[in-house]
Formats: sequence, structure tokens, C-alpha cells
Amino acid sequence: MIFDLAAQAAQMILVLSLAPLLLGFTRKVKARLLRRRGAPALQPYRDLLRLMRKEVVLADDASWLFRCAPYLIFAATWVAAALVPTFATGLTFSWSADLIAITALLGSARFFLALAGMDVGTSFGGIGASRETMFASLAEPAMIMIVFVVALIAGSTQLSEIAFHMLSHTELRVSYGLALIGLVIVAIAENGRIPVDNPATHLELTMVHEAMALEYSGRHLAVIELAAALKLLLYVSLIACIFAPWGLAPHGADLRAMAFGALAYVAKLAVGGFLLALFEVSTAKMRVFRVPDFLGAALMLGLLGTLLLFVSRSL
Amino acid sequence: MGTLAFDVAHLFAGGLVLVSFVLLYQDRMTGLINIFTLHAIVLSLSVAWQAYVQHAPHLYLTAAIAILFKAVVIPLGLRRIMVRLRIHRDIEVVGGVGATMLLGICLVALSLVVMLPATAAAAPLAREDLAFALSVVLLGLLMMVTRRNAISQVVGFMSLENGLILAATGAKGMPLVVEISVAFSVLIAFIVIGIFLFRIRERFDTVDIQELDRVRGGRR
Amino acid sequence: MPLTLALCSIAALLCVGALAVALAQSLAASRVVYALCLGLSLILFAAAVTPRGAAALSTALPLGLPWIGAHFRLDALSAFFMAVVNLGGAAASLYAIGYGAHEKHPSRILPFFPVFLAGMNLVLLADDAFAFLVAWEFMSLSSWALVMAHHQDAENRRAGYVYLLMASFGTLALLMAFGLLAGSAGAYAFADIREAARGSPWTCGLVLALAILGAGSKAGLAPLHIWLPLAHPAAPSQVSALMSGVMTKVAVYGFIRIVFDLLGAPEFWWSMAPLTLGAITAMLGILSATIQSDLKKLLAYSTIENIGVVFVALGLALAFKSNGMALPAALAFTAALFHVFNHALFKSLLFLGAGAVQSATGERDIERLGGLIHAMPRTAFLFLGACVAISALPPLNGFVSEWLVFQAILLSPSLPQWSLKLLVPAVGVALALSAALCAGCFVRAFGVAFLGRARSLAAKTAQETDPWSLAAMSGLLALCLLAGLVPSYLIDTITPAAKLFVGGHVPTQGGIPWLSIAPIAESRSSYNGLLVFLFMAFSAFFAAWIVRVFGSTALRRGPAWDCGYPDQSPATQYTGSSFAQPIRRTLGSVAFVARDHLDMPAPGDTRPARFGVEIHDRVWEGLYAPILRAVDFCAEQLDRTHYLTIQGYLGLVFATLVALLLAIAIWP
Amino acid sequence: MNVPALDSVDALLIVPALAGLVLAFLPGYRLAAGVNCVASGLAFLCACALLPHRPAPGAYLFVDDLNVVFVVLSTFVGFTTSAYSASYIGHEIATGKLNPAHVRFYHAMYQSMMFAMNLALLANNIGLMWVAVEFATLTTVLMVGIHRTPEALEAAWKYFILGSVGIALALFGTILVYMSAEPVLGEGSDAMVWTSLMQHAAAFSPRLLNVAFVFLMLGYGTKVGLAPMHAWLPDAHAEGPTPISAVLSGLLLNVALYAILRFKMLLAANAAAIAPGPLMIALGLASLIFAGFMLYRRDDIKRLFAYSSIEHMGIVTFAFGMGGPLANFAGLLHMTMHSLTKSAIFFAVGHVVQVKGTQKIADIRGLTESHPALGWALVAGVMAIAGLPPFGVFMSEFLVVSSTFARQPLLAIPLALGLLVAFGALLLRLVGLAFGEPSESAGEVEASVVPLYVHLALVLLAGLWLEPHVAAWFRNVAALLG
Repeated sequence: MIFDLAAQAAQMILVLSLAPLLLGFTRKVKARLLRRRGAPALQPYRDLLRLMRKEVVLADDASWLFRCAPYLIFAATWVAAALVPTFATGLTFSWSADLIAITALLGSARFFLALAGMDVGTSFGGIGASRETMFASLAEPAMIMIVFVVALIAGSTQLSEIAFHMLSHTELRVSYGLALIGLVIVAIAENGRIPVDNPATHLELTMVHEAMALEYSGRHLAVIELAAALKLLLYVSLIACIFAPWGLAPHGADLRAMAFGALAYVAKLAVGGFLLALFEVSTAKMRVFRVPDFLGAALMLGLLGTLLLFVSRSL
Repeated sequence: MGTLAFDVAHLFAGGLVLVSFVLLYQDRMTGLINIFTLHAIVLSLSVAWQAYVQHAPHLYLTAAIAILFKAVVIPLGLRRIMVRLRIHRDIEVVGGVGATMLLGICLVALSLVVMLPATAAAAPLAREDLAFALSVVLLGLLMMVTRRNAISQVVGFMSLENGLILAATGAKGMPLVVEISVAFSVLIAFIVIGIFLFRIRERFDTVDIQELDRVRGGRR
Repeated sequence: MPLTLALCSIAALLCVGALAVALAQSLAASRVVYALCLGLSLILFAAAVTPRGAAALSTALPLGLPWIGAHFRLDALSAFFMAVVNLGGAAASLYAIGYGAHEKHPSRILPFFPVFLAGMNLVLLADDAFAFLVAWEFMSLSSWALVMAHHQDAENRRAGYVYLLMASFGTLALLMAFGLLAGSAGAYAFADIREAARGSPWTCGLVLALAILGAGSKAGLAPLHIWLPLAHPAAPSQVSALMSGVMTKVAVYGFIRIVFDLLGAPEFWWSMAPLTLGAITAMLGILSATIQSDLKKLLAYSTIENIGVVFVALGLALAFKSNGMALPAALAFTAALFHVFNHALFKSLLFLGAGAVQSATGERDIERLGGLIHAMPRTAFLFLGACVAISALPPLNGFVSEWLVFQAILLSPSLPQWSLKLLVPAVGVALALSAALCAGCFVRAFGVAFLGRARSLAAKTAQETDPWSLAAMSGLLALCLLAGLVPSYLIDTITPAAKLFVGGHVPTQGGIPWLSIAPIAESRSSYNGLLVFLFMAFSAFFAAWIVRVFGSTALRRGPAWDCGYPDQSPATQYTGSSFAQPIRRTLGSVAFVARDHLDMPAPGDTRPARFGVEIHDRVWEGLYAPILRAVDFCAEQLDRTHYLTIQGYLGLVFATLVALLLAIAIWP
Repeated sequence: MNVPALDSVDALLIVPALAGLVLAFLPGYRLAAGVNCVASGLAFLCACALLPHRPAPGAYLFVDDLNVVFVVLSTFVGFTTSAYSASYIGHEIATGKLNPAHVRFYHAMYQSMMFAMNLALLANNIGLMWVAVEFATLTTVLMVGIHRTPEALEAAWKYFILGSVGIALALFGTILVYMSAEPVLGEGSDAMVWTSLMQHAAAFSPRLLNVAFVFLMLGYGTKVGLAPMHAWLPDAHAEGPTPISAVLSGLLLNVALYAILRFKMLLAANAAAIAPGPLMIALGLASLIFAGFMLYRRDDIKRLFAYSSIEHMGIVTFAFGMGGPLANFAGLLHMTMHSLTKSAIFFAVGHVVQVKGTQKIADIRGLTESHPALGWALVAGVMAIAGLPPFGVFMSEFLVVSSTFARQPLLAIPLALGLLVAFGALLLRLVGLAFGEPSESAGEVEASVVPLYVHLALVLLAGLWLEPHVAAWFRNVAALLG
């Protein structure tokens, strides 16, 4: 019992501590690929500490919501991230929320971020919120469709079950591929990476995620940045857990298996981060009103996968 | 006796239909009244004959009412109205006499087609009577539809009602005929008085119904 | 016993209505009336939730149709809906105790409000066609009177007109359905209808169609929804809350009662109509809501969306039931009823909040609001809670029902019929899409109305609303949270109804550790609102604590940065319409043929630039406008007969006579 | 032979006849109005006296379950209307619309009309019935024209001509019925007596009966106001004094309908004759839908409700045409409810017109604001006539539509559509009349709203709880109608 709780706690700590590193690693790789030296991979940690120490400059019109939002966003994201099996499946509380719930948790994080963006009453916050809403309105259903595909294959919406099923039956289905592509697209859009959004830019009219967080400073910004990092980590580990569940420690495994699982997890993260960087340097950002098509593709892929499964189920 | 009775009744009933046709044709006001008088006389003759044939003395009363009221009183009254309204010389344009006549003939045919098979059970005398009565009724209605002038409408209505009396008397031993004819006389009297009462001339300057239409349907 | 109690309190409600006519228009009078309504609603709620045996209670009164009488029956389903209705009723009454003070013509509201409550309760209890329809139309009529309360406004008069017309259309449809069910012998008691042998498939299909027309038009199912966004906002807010949160549920009840109960065992194709219509309704409703700027209209459209969700779930239940899959059917049915419950709660709360805003600012147009979170923080908080709930975000209740619906959809591949196999995933996409859009819609609603800076003086000088209203709203929010944290109990209360109508039930949730829910099996899917909530709370406080310990707590107020743009006037904020613009462009162009017109003067030209948005209501233009034109045409043509001459009329008679004689002549 | 009951039958005729004579010479409007009320009240009491025990049918008069319904109803409405007309006529005199001579004439005519209607309902002889209906027509014509305005005269004239033609057709039908009966029952009055006709109907010549029914349907249908013979009805309602409009809609139409019902029973009793149902259904539906559309363009409030009378007569005729216990019951109930409701509406409308000083719908607005008592009563009346619960009309419409749909879906659909169309128009006008900014009033009137509220209360009661005896009574009449 204690052991299980400890494992659960370990998972929470693990994701929290690895998230900035993944971010930094990705940036580093990107810089390398662009023939730049780039900041060290640990830079995000420094930034977070620095931000935390800075004083907060709060806009005059900011309300209590503006000040609570960062913590809510962070909490929702962290819980969601902690529910994705990283090194082991079937942890104590893994059943307390399934994949749909995780999607919804991310949804609430986005909900509050958008509200925070509108709270100060600036034009850019509005732009960010409105665009984020539009993206989400397509990304979320796409995600749900992907969840359907996965759940229909695994016969469960529980990530642990899904991972276990993937490990046990190694079968190749078209739907997998469709779901994988869809999930990647969703992940890119949700994390505001190129080509949907550029995390590095502050060129006003192109930014989405940054626009909402524009008025944040100091510790609030730190928390929000950390939440963003967690979100990236979450998606990478989600893809890993569903499509590359190798090395995950099964339910009630011993410490060694878990350690092995953790190592495998870190490796997966590294691969994921590298691929992301590679993809980002190899594409350009698209216009805002082309993003719906991009996400619509994901939605269609998910629907196609679902349909295939619905049909094939009776064959 | 039987054939004679039948022939005479046939003669009168047919005559009534014929006179109805003439009414339909006639477009002079005064002429209209005269022919209506004839109509009434023929009716009363046929009623009297029925009374004689059916040995129904009360029908003589009906005949008397017919001759008195319809052949004397009403025509006089109408004449006076016309003189009052200075329309006794008027000639009412009857749209498409030919067409009207044709329609009238179709109506007679229709009434025969409807009545003769329907009354297969009744005595031939009654059948004839009824068929002709129906045609007189329909012709009267047709006249009301085609005429625009209040007086000719009244005349049309009265010829229609003559047809009814014919039918009533034709129906063997029908009670209440007298009462009905009285009731009808009252009705017609009301209509005629109505024309006085409504003083159509003072109000509308003519008996042309179209003038009444100015205010029809509450249109101001 | 509970049934008698319920009937008595309904009678009492009617008496209160009569009393209200007598009472003067004083403020005290309105307080008294609403307090009485509150008490009676609570009694009715108690009557609904008092544990009964498995058997339904029923009674008959010598009212209504003479040789049948008025039958009343309280079974699991009506009890559940009665609980929902009276929760809403109690909240609205409590709210109105305070809110009623703002009313200018209380005499036009007080008599009808209790009657409206009584009518809704009667529909749920009625057990024969006549009583049902009387109660049904009674409900419509009283709510119509309430819609007409502010009759000086021509817009409201139009709303009332459309509303009552659609309502009686629905009633006629239901009437025909019952006529078909009862047969020519006229066995109108539901008991007899249940006994009666099922008609041919055509009959059943006809009844189903009529039930959808009748109940759907009241519930706001597309394309019969047009009256709803007109009527709900027109009424006073406590009534809007009732109409939107509760009355639509009564309509859903009617649908369930007819299709699941009276109509007997379903065919699989029955489910097509509710599934398709439900999906369309959900999409259409939420899209229309997203582009609305009138707060109450927006809420009304979102009601339409939720009704769509409910009907989708019911359709799934039908599909499963017809294939004899009891457990999935029960799951879908449970999801539907759960959503009914949730929507009753948060939609009432939202309308009450909108009412508070309206009474505080006199505005319903979010474009002229803003910054209310400063002026009325409590209302803002409660409204926000409702927004989170309706956006189906954990850990509140909206998410649970959404989740259950998705679980039901995930079970549908095992349906044997191909048509359903193809239909259900599409419906699933529509649901997911509408759920996502819903979140966006309410971000917009709350963000524009409550956040940012005040766009009008009224919004700047608004005052927090009265404690009664706040109490009502807080109660509703508490219930939302409760239903979100411990859904297992609610599911268990729905179970008997499910058992009754779909012949199966989801496993009892009460026993599962940690109060989590697992509708089919632990291994398949489970959700635990309580834990999620605890985790979130923990992590939020943990983060805050860390920051407090390691970070600085210094804070400085300053003007917003906004990339350095000088930004004095509130007009520079993002408006509702600009917020909706991306959606308008992407989806709105299909749904509403929406066009943005921007007229930008050339440089040097001093005339102001103009921006206009053109929206087309396809349903109205495609369906209703032609009907209206047709009626108008017929009226115009026939009206000529009113101005014929006497000969003309005689001609008519003559023609009829001749025609009939001809008919007789050629009769064999 | 039951003596007291027979007396009450005769009294039903004697009371109004005497009262008519007296009123013809009675000066002073208050006294006359009082006598009018008393006489009508007495007639109503006599009618109620018929309920417990019926006299054996006489040669000229008879009473059975069917016509008792009509007698009681018409005497009751006649009574309440006389009470209403007291205050109404008072205001007409005050405003100088009527002079004392007219009023004397009016009261005399009122009673003689009641006499004629009672006679028509009680007559055991088709000829006598015909005479009575004709007499009723004459009296009503005279009352319609009483205002002497061009519109009134035109309306009266139109009513007169069309009514007379209708009467004539009815007479022809009557003669034909006699003809068909005469071979069986022999010559003489026996062949015109209802009771004997009904007994031997099976033996009559069916083809003659068919033709006869066509004429009777058109003839009496003219007085029922069925389209396309309806033309006299709107103007007569609109131009006559409002109490007369109430009586026309509440009584006269029913009397004519009663005649049609009798002959329908006659045909129904003869197996070989064509079923009268289809013709009645056709005319009923035509009237319903036609009137429904006509309601939209009306600008005169009394014409509006006159057309709604046509609509409801259509529904009733349709119901009786459908036949069968349910539909017949519904038809009877609907006719009763319509009489009560429509006369109530005309009571309200009369006062509304007096307070607003106009009949133009466009000039009457916001009644619930300016005259709550009248306004809400009008709202309730229109809701009732539109067939919304909890009023009695809903019960009958419920039965008609549902039973029809169960038997003949294809007939029920036009029926329902017609109802919806009519409701749309009525509601549209009602919203305009009762709500919105009130229009200016011409002046106050001391309106006696008692009859109005009594009628509405009765209709409401019937909708919620139909007294068991009444229900049983209606049901066996419905069975009687077959």
C-alpha cells in the first residue's frame, strides 16, 4: 500500500521535474539543428526560478480570477499529466480518471487560461483567447475521436488498460496509424508548436498561447510556463504510452521493473523531444485561418479510424 | 279519367316551366311583372287541377291564395314600386341570353335525370309534377343569380317559390300546404315591404344591387 | 401517501395562484407568494424522493373525461423528473423572493408562476391521455402568460405569439399520437394503452414521429426550436430559468413516457430519428449560441444544444434496447437522465445569474457589459461555476453526464445494424464538437460579460444582487458540485427508472470504493470526481505553497502592458462578435451563411469605417417563411369571397346545389 | 300523458309568445328589459322542468333526449343574453344609437324569436319545424337591420335573400321526404311526424331520401352557416346589436343544426340510402378550413368572431358526420361549449366596442391594461374557443381529433391543420387586442359582466369536471344519433 502510494507520488514528482528538462532539451536540439549553440538544456529551470523570485506586476483591471487562474491551470495540467502512465501502469489512483477525463482536464486548463487572457481587458488577450477557442473547438473533438479509436481497440478508456492491451496484443491496424497521426497533430496544436503557433515569437498578430499569458509576470508566469511544459510532456508521454508502451512496468511490479520503466520513459521522452525539434525546424508557421484545415484533418483521421473500427468490429 | 288528369296536370306543369323560361328571357321590367302574373295564374290553375284530381278541397284555398296574392297583389305592389323608383321603363341587360337559355335547358334535363329515377315508386302524376317543380325551382334560382336588379331578383325568388308550391301540391295529400303557402306569402310580403322599408332609392339612389355592394362586407 | 401529498400540494399551488390574483400588488404580497411556492416545491420534492416500494403509486379522481376520470401515477421516472422540476422550482422561487422586487407589474406574474409550477408537476403525474394533455397545455398556457408579462415590448408579443402557436402545434401532434395509441374505442388511460396490443410498424412509426413533433417542439428539438430563443429570454428571469431549465425537461419526460413506456418494444430504426435530430440540434444550438450577443438568447440556444445531447443519449438507449442489449441501454438511459438533472441545475443557475446582471445593469447585451467581476463578484463566481459545469469540465457535474454519453457511444460498435454503425460515430463527432464549442461559447459569454473593463456606465456602476438571489444561486452551484463529486448516488437513484424502461440497469455504484463510478466495469472505464477534485485542490495549494516559500510575494499594480500599445478606452477590448469571428468564419459560414462586411474608407476619406455581420437563420428561411407565405397567400385569395355581390353568393349556393344533384344523378 | 310536463312544453311556447305581445306595447326600456329577462328566465325554468320527466309525444310537439339538450341550452343562453342585453341596450339608448320605439320592437322581436326557436326544436312535424325556422329567420332579419345604417340594411338584405333561398331549398327537401314517406305511411300528416317517420324510415325509398337530404343539407346548412352558404353570417353578426350576434351564434345556428341532425338520423335509419356522413364531413371541413383562413384578413372584431362561429359549426358538423359514440358525444359537447363560449365572447366584445367606441381591431389595443376585467375575460374566452385547456372546448376537440385520427388519419390531418390555422389567426388578433400599449377609450360603461363570467365559469367547469349526469345524458344522446 505504502509502496503503491509512493509510486504514485514518484510519478507525480517525476513528471513535474522532467517537464522543464524536456522543454530545454527540445530547444537545445532545435538550436543545434539550426547550427546555433543554444541555451543549455537546464535553462528552463533557471528561468522558472528567476521568474518566481521576481515581483508580480499586476494590471489595474486584473481581478481575483486573474490571480487564481495560474494555479488552477497548473493543477489541472499536473493532475492530467500524473494520470498518464509514465514508467508503470496500474498505479494506485490510475483508475480515478480515464483518457476522456484527461482530455477534459486539459480542457479546463485551457478554459481558465482563455478567461485569464480576457480578464485584463486588452485586445491581445482577446485575440489569444478567441483563437485558442477556435483551435480547441476542433482539436478537442479530434482528440475525442482518437480516444474512441484507442478505446475501441483496447476495449477500455483506462490508460493503464490500454497500455497493457497494447503490450499484450501486438497487432497492426490502419486505425493505429490514423490515430497516431491525428494525435501528433493535436499535440502540436495544443502545445502551440510550429506550424500552429510559435512559442518563441512575440510578434503580436501571430501569437496565440503567448497572447493569453501576455499580461502575466513573476511567479504567475512561472507557474503558467511550468504548466505549459507539463502539457508538452503529457502529450509526449501519452503518445509513448499508447503507441510505444514498451518497458512500462505492469501492475504490482517490483522496484527494478519500475526503475527500468523510468529509464525507458526518459529515453522515449528524449526521442519525442528530438522528433519534435526536427519537425519544427523542417516546417514554417501557417496562417491562423489555415489551422482549422490542419486540425480538421486530424478530426477526419480520427473519425475515419473510428468508422473503420465500427465496421471491422462486425467482420 | 287517369290519362286526362295526367295530361292536364302535365300541361300545366310543363306550362309553368315554359313560363319560367320566358321569365328568364324577359328583360323589360314591366314585361317581367306581366309574365310573372302569368306564371302565378298557371300555377294556380295547376294547383286547382290537383285539388280537383286529389279531391283535396283545401288545395283550392292554396290556389285562391296564389291567384289573389301572386297574380294581383304582388304585381300591383311591384308596379307601384317601379313607378315610384321610375324604373318601369328600364331594360335590364341580361348577359348572354343564349347561354342562359342553354344552361336553363341543362337544368331541366338535370332535374328530370335526378327526379324520375328517384320517384320510381310514386304515381306518374306526382313524378311529372316533382320533376317539373324541381326544374322551376332551379330556373328561379338561375334567374336570381343572373339578375342584378332587386325587383327581378324578387321575381326570380317568387317563381322559385311557385315551383315549391307546385311540388307541395303534387305531393299527394300533403298536409300543411296551405300553411306553408301562407308562410311563404308572408315571406314574400316581407321582401316586397323590405324594398319599401329599406327605401333603397332614397338610400342608394337605385335598386341596383351593385349600389348595395358599396358597403358590403362592412367595407367603408 | 407521497402521491396524495403531491396532488394536495399541486392543488395548493393552484390556490396560491388564485390567492395571488386577490392579493394586492405590494412587494410583501410577491414575497409571500414566492415563499409559498418555495415551500410547496420543497414539499413536492420531498414527496418525489421519499422512498416508495418498487410498485408505482396510482390513483384516479372523478375529473377530466367523464367515463375515464383523471388518473395519476407516481413511478420511478415521474418521481425522478418531479425531483428535478421541484429543485428548479424551489431555486427559482427562492431567487424570486428577492428578484421579484424589481418587477414593475407583479400582478401579471404572481398569479401564473405557481400555476406554471403546478402544471409542470401535473404533467409528470398524469396517467391518462386527457389529463396529460390538459396539464401539458396548461403548462404552456401559464408560461405563455408569463412570457407576455412584459407585453409593452413588441418583441415579447411576437415571442409569445410564436411560442403559443408552436406549443399548440405540439399539443395537436401529441393529441394525434394518443389518439392512435388509444384506438377508435378511446381507451385513453395509460394503463389500457400499455395493455393494448401493439399496432403495425407503420402505426408505431407514426406515433414516434408525432411524439417527436410534439415533445420535440416543446423541448426545442431542431427544426422545431425557433420559438425557444424568442420566448425564454422574453420572460422574467426566474421564469426563463424555469422554462429553460425545467420545462424542456418535462418535454423530455413526455417523449420518454410515450416512446419508452406506452409504445412498447422498439424497432432499431426508431433510434435513427432522435440520434440524427439530436446531433443536428446540438450542433445548431451551440453554434447559434456562440454568435449571440444577447446573454439570455445565448443561454436559450445552449439549452437547445443540451436537449440535443439528451435526445442523442435517448436514441442510443432506444438502439440498444431494440437489440436487447440491456446494460448499454441502461447506461445510455442513465446518461440521458443524468444530463437532464445537470442541465436543470446549471441552466437555471445561468439564467438566474443573467437575471441578476439584467436587474443590476438593465442590460442583456454582453457587448455593453464587461468588468462585472469587480462590481458583482459573488454573482460572477457563481456564474463562472455554472459556466465550468455546462462546459463539461471536471470536476463538476456537466462532465460526468458527457462522460457517460461517450461511454455509451463506445459500446455501440456491437450494434448489429449497419445503418447505426455508420450513424453513431458521426453523432459522436457532433457531440464532441458541440462539447468543445460549448466551452468556447461560455468562455466568450463569461469573458465578455464579466471580465475585462466595463463597456457601459451601467456595467461600471452595477451593484451586487440581493442575498435571496445569491442564496438560490449558491444552492444550485453546491448541487452541481455535489453531483460532480459523488455522481454514484445520483446514478443509483436513476437505476430504478432505467430498470423500468430499458429492462436493465448499470451496476450499483454505491459500493465502489472511493465513491468512484464504473458504469460497466472497473477495467473498462471509471471516473472519480472526488479524487480528481482533491488532487486538483492539493496541487493548486501545493503550487501556491511552493511559490510562497521559495518565490517572492511582492506585487505591484500598474497599467496593462498589452505590447506597449496605449489602451485607454474599453472599446479597444475584444468584443463578443470579434471573439466569435473565427468560429463564424470556419463553421458559421456553413451553418448561417455568415458574412462579415467591412467597409474601409480610402486613406484621406474621413467617413467612418463600417463593419457588419450578416447572419441567416436557415431553419426559418427554409422552413417557416415558406409556410407563412403559403398561409398568407391562401388568406389573401380566399378573402375575395368576403366581398362578393349577393348574386355571387347565390351563385355559390347554386353551383353547390347543381354539383350535388349531379353527384346524386350519377350515383349508382 | 304526463300533465305537468306537457304544460311545461306548452309553456315553452306560450311564455315567449305572450311576452312578445306584451313587450310590443310596453313603454319604458327598464320595465321592458325586466319583463324580457323574466320571460326568458321562465322559459329556461320550463325547459329545466322537462329534464326530470318527458311527456309522451303529441301530434305537433314532442320531447326526446335529443331536443331537450337543445331546448335547455337555447333557453339558458336566451336567458343570460336577455340579462346582458338589459345593460347593453341601456348604453345604446344613452348614446342615442337606438330610440325607444326601436327598443320596444327589439324586445318584442327577441321574444318572438325565442318562441320560433322553441317551436322549431319541439316540433314533431317536419312542416311545422320548417315554418318555425322560417319565422325565426324573419325575426332575426328584422333585428339585424334595426340600426338602419346602410351597412345594417345591406347585411339584413343579404341575410334575407340568402336565408329565404335556403329556406326554400329546405322546403323542397321536406316535400321530398314526405313523398318518400307517403307510400309507406299513407297520405296525411302522419307522413310528416318525426316519431312515425323514425319508426318506418327503413322502408322509405332511399333514392328520394338521398335527393331530399341534399336539399335539406344545403337549405338548413345555409342557416347553420356552413361554407359556401355562409355569406350572410359575418355581416349579420357584425351589423346587428351585439346581443343578437350572441343569440345568432349561440342559438340560431344550433337550431338549424338540430334540423340537419334529425334528417341525418332519418337517413341513417335507412340502410339503402347513402350515408349522410361524407356530405356533412365535406361541408364541415370546408367551413373549418375556409373560415380559418378568412380569420386572417378581418379588421372588424365582430366579423372576426362570426367567422370563428363558422369554423366551429364546421367542426361540429364534421364530428356528427364522423358519427360513432365518441364523435357524436364530442359534437354535442362542442356545440354546447361553443354556444356558451361564443355568446360569452360576444358579451365581452359588445362592451369592448362600447368602451372603445369602434369595431376596428386595429383601434383596440391593450385591453388587459386599460380594462382588466373585460380584457382578461376576452383572453379567457378566446383561449376557450381556441380549444385550450382547461376549458370545455378542449375536451370536445380532444375527442374529435383523437378519435378521427384513430379511424381516418387522412381526415384528421386537414382537421388539425384547419384548427391550427384558425388558432394562429385568433391568437394574432388577440395579442393585438389584449396586449400592448392601450388605445384611448371612448368612455366608461356600466358593463354587466355577470353573464359573461357565468358562461366562462360553466365552460371552465365542463373542461375540468363534466357533471356525471350530463355526461351520461350526452352519451346516450350520442348513442341515439348512431
